[in-house]
Amino acid sequence: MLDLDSKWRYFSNMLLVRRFEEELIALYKTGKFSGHFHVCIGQEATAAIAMDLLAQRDHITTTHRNHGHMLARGVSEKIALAEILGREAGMNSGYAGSFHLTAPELGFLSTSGIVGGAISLGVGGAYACKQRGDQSVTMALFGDGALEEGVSFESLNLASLWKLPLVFVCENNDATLWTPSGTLSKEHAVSDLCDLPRLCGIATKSVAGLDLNELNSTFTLAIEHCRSGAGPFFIEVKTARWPGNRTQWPEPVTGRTDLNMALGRQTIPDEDREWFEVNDPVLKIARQLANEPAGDSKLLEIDIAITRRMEVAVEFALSSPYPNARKALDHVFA
Amino acid sequence: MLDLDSKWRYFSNMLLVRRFEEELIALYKTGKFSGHFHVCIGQEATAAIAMDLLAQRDHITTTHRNHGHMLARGVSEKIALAEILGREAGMNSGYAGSFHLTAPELGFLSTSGIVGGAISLGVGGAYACKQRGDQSVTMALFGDGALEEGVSFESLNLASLWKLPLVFVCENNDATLWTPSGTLSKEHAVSDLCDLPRLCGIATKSVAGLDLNELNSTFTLAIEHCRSGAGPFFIEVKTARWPGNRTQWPEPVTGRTDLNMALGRQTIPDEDREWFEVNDPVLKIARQLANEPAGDSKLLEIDIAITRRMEVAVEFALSSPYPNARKALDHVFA
Amino acid sequence: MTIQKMSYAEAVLTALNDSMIADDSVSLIGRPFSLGPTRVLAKKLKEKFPTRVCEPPTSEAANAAVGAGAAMAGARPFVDLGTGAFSFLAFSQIVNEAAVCNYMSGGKLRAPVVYHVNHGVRGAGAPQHSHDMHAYVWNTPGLQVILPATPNDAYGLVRSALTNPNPTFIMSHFKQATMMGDVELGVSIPFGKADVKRTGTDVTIIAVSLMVHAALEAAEQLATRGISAEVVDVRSLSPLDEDTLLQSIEKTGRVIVVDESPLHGGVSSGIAGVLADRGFKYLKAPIRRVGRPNTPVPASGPMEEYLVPGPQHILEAVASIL
Amino acid sequence: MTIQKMSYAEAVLTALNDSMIADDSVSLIGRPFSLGPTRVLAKKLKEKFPTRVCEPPTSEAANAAVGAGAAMAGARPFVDLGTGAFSFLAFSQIVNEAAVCNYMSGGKLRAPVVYHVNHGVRGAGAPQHSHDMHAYVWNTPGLQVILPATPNDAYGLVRSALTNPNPTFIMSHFKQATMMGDVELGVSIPFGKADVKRTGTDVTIIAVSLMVHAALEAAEQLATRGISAEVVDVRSLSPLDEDTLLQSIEKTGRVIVVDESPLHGGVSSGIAGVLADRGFKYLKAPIRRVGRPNTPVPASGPMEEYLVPGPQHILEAVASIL
Ligand SMILES: Cc1ncc(C[n+]2csc(CCOP(=O)(O)OP(=O)(O)O)c2C)c(N)n1
Ligand SMILES: Cc1ncc(C[n+]2csc(CCOP(=O)(O)OP(=O)(O)O)c2C)c(N)n1
Ligand SMILES: [Mg+2]
Ligand SMILES: [Mg+2]
Repeated sequence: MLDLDSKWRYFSNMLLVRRFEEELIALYKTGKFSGHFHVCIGQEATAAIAMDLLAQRDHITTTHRNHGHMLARGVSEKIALAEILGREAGMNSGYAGSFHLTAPELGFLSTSGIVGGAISLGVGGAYACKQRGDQSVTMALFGDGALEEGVSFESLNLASLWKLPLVFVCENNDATLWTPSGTLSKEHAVSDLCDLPRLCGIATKSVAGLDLNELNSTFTLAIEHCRSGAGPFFIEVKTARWPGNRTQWPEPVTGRTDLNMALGRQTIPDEDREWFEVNDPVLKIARQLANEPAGDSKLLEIDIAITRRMEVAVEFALSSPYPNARKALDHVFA
Repeated sequence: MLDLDSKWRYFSNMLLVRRFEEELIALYKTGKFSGHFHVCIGQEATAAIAMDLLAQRDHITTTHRNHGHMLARGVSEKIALAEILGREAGMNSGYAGSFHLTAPELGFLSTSGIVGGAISLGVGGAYACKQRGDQSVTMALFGDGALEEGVSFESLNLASLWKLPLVFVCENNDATLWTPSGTLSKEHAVSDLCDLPRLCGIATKSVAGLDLNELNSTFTLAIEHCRSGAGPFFIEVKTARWPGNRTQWPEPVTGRTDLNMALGRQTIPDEDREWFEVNDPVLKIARQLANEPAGDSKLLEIDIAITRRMEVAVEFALSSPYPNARKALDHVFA
Repeated sequence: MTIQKMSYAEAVLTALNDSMIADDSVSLIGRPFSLGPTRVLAKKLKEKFPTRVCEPPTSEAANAAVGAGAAMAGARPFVDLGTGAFSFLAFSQIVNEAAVCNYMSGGKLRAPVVYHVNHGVRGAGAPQHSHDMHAYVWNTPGLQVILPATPNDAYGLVRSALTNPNPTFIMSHFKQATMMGDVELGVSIPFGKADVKRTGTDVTIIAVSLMVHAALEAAEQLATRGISAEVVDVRSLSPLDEDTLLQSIEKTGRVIVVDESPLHGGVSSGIAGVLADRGFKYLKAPIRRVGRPNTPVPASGPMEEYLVPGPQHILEAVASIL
Repeated sequence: MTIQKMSYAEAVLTALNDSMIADDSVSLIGRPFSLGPTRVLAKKLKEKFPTRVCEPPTSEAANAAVGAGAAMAGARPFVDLGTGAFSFLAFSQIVNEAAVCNYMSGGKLRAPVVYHVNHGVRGAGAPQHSHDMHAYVWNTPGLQVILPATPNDAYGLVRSALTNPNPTFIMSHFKQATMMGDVELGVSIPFGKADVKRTGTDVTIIAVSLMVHAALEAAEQLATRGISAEVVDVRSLSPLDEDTLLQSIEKTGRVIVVDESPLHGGVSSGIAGVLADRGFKYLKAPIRRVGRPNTPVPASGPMEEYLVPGPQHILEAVASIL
């Protein structure tokens, strides 16, 4: 069970991610950047736990839906935001954009927007860990849609055959991008996503993405399993689809998350009742913490501090210049 | 249960395939053609049954190990051999060679030497069948190694989701080409090859490639299943590895199959005992037929006739000219 | 002949619609295109032909194989593979299978499948969603490689692809999706014909896909300076209409080749190579290639824009050889 | 300096062996090469480094991804993908992932993976086992594209690949496997340097991979007729050593580009395009491209041979411009 300090820490992390993503949508709506992007609203608990439990020397691969992973791992919101806005001060100097944020100094390998990219590159990370023999592990985070790609099957097969220290994390958010005409389609003939890795002889566990305790114990178990040399581990994290995650671009349908809804000081709009009452991991942990002594005021204080941090980040990003255009010629080769 | 006439017919087919492959190895050893090739010794029963049970309008895709399928479907041994020898009179005018024999007039689509090619192209054939709505089916024949390729998983998924009339036939010959240093390696984390299709919701059946009756009932069932619109069916045909199928090129280690071994008139060499006594489908059916009235003399007569046919075929192929070199410029576009 | 004004993306879907009406064996394997105005049209197509618009999983290799195999079995699938870079996952099916099956069978088997992607530098596509695909597929004999630049060409070339007996890889540049133009409905445009989009006498500008528009703009500006530029739209890289290109340089003696793919191994170099061999006798000056520098495409706007060839680069190139 | 005579295939494996000794992070992901003399060597390598020679399943995409991902994580994998055409199954991992990760990360992340294939028209390879791969990968900024033509180049370039910070795609022509030559052990050859394999003054023959040998043979014959041909081996398509190529044609004024890939979209056209732009001022005659006609490769011997460029084609091309 998580102690109270950890819970507060995770809550802060999760709220930072939430505020970051909300801010991003607002910036997009006002034309502050262009192009495709994806937000991880609803998936913050996974990011908070997963990124915290890995050691410094471990490796991570992730996807187009990477912002939460970056922030939870400790990337500053200022340089993450600047990157997404294509600025010079961005964490990848403007080359990456939203899809490809990466921080090798924190263990991240390449962040791939190609479905099936992160899972298969992760096998490579784990191969390197095993070759080094230093008990390090790699974690590959990817969406449920990735399991439609053949390379993902190949990755499971290979990781199993070679007993690689790889934590597969399938963030099943019940959403693949190209849902036809806005409705969800069934793209897996396999109904339980753990069945495929299980068939390949991989240890698996399915866990709700809402519950910090369960996430904590599952990720701890999986990482230990891999570190001990017992081969890969596959975690399916089930989260409900955030209603704004509806088409190619996210829509701010649920508005800015008001923590007062968790404190009973603000009524929840009918149309978003299920989301805020049942599915939102941020409000869920907020409700728990509100029951602690002085919990509600502390929650709001943290929100104020984070909101302020985000204001600073927005200012930082917007005031950072764009890269000199000629820099496009750099970094083709190391 | 197969009637006696059918058994004789299948035996003839199987023996033709066996004599063809044996002749081919001999021709290769004497330098009559060059390049890679694969023979289907030990897998003749599958070819005989599968190719016979399909209707004229059905489609077939196959692999580098296609000779048996072609002959059993009715391709003349003369033009098949001429093709493998690169001659103008070859069934594909010398463009295809051993790997790519195809006879569209008999329902064959492209024959792919790319592992994972036949299985995935087969899904396309079945898609066309379903679009036409004429109750035709497609049969994709491929090796156990094909299930290492991701596209094969994708093919199972797609055929299942779209309920395509596709008979998947996995010829598990216990051999993948690149066995390291001649030993067999384990390349599937999945131990039962039917598990993967089963997981995708596909009807499956595993059958021994030795037993004509079992093959007949299994293939009949599978084809009917697909014709009825019930979706795809996956058959695993298990055959033992023919000892000559050891590296990249087949080796004539077991010599020319002497039917007298089935008739008890010829002792079986010790080193090949398991192969000829237990695993060889040609000798197995020969033994059954030898018990029929005048069976043994009929067997030998058939052998003489087929041997004669093969002599004619060899003469035909060797005396056919090579294509005019400039024909290399033809057929790039239809 | 009916002429209708529509966007490029609408023209592609209209061609598909008209081909589906004309031929029962035509079907779409793909998601509704993500090109603004066509979402509605794609939905209509699905409503009109519910069993002939098939939305596959995210498994490009199998999806492309389904197209190839179905075409071999007599169907005429139009397979939309989405963003260009996703087709790399299907390269074996396209290059190893569809492209060679007619040849490999000695002319017995056809695979008239149509593959379509949206490609090119699109604005914030970053390195993985900005690939120009045409240099990657061009070296594939047996595959028809088509790049329409206008709504009318898109319509006419898609109609051709769906009656032509060979496999085709069609690329639509992202930035063309919303471009408007008149379309001659019902009219196919044969493959293997370059199109002289503007006639001129002083210099030839050979261009591909989106770069045709940059070339036309440059030609317009050159005209104001008294320079008469001919703009030739390649349209079909395979088959390649070498004759039309050569005729133009025979007339002008000077040529610029403009293409968005990176210079090394790119299409501007490849076409220049053909001309330097077969058309050398006509040349009065170097063949200038206007292409992208040899870099991936960065996410940030100003860096991205810096890389993309435009009218200014063409004008500079022309100035250097006149 | 130790010099040892060995086959091309042995040189590749010897380089791998020496790199594995020199650097613990080097490993082989692949099957023992199917090149005659090296089967034994490959087995020895496996015995010597049992945990660093890893034989993967037939899953090229994942195998290539493992190489890329491991390289990003600090390892130095040499991934053998077998026959060239099999690498099409791994194109997304090579082009979308390995090639761009340094750029995409703003220079923060390296992926020094080495991919190796045996490619080219090999004798009865038929359409699916005869692909020349270099035109397919060349248009990929960020990827080093290397084609050694001799045992010594193979050794030295593989050694470089395994210390160089960038991803590399190395192609060995099937027909070179058994060619013998002296190898300078322990000596790396830097990328991006073309190699003048024979000096001459009348005509430049630029050649790639196996075609270097055809060019040298042609040069020999030309010499007997009093024509002095310079043979330049490109070796590294990316980075491309444009300067060395240009210097040679500045001297000779005449150039033939010889390459086995089909002419349209092929490497002979691509290099000719570079020269027609940057080297036009030196040219006294058309740039002749000697390449494969635009067809797949048939199985039958005489048809296959008809397509492959050889010394005779080079001589004819030279005759046409002298
Ligand atoms: C190879 C490839 N095919 C298609 C796409 C287009 N695409 C982008 S996101 C996406 C859906 C991914 O779904 P999932 O893996 O569940 O991730 P999520 O977005 O739900 O987090 C698709 C199909 C792609 N990026 N890469
Ligand atoms: C994509 C691809 N990778 C590798 C190969 C090399 N190869 C040729 S046959 C073969 C083994 C195939 O095994 P299986 O599918 O079981 O067929 P079998 O030969 O046993 O009938 C391999 C790996 C290939 N042809 N295609
Ligand atoms: Mg999802
Ligand atoms: Mg097998």
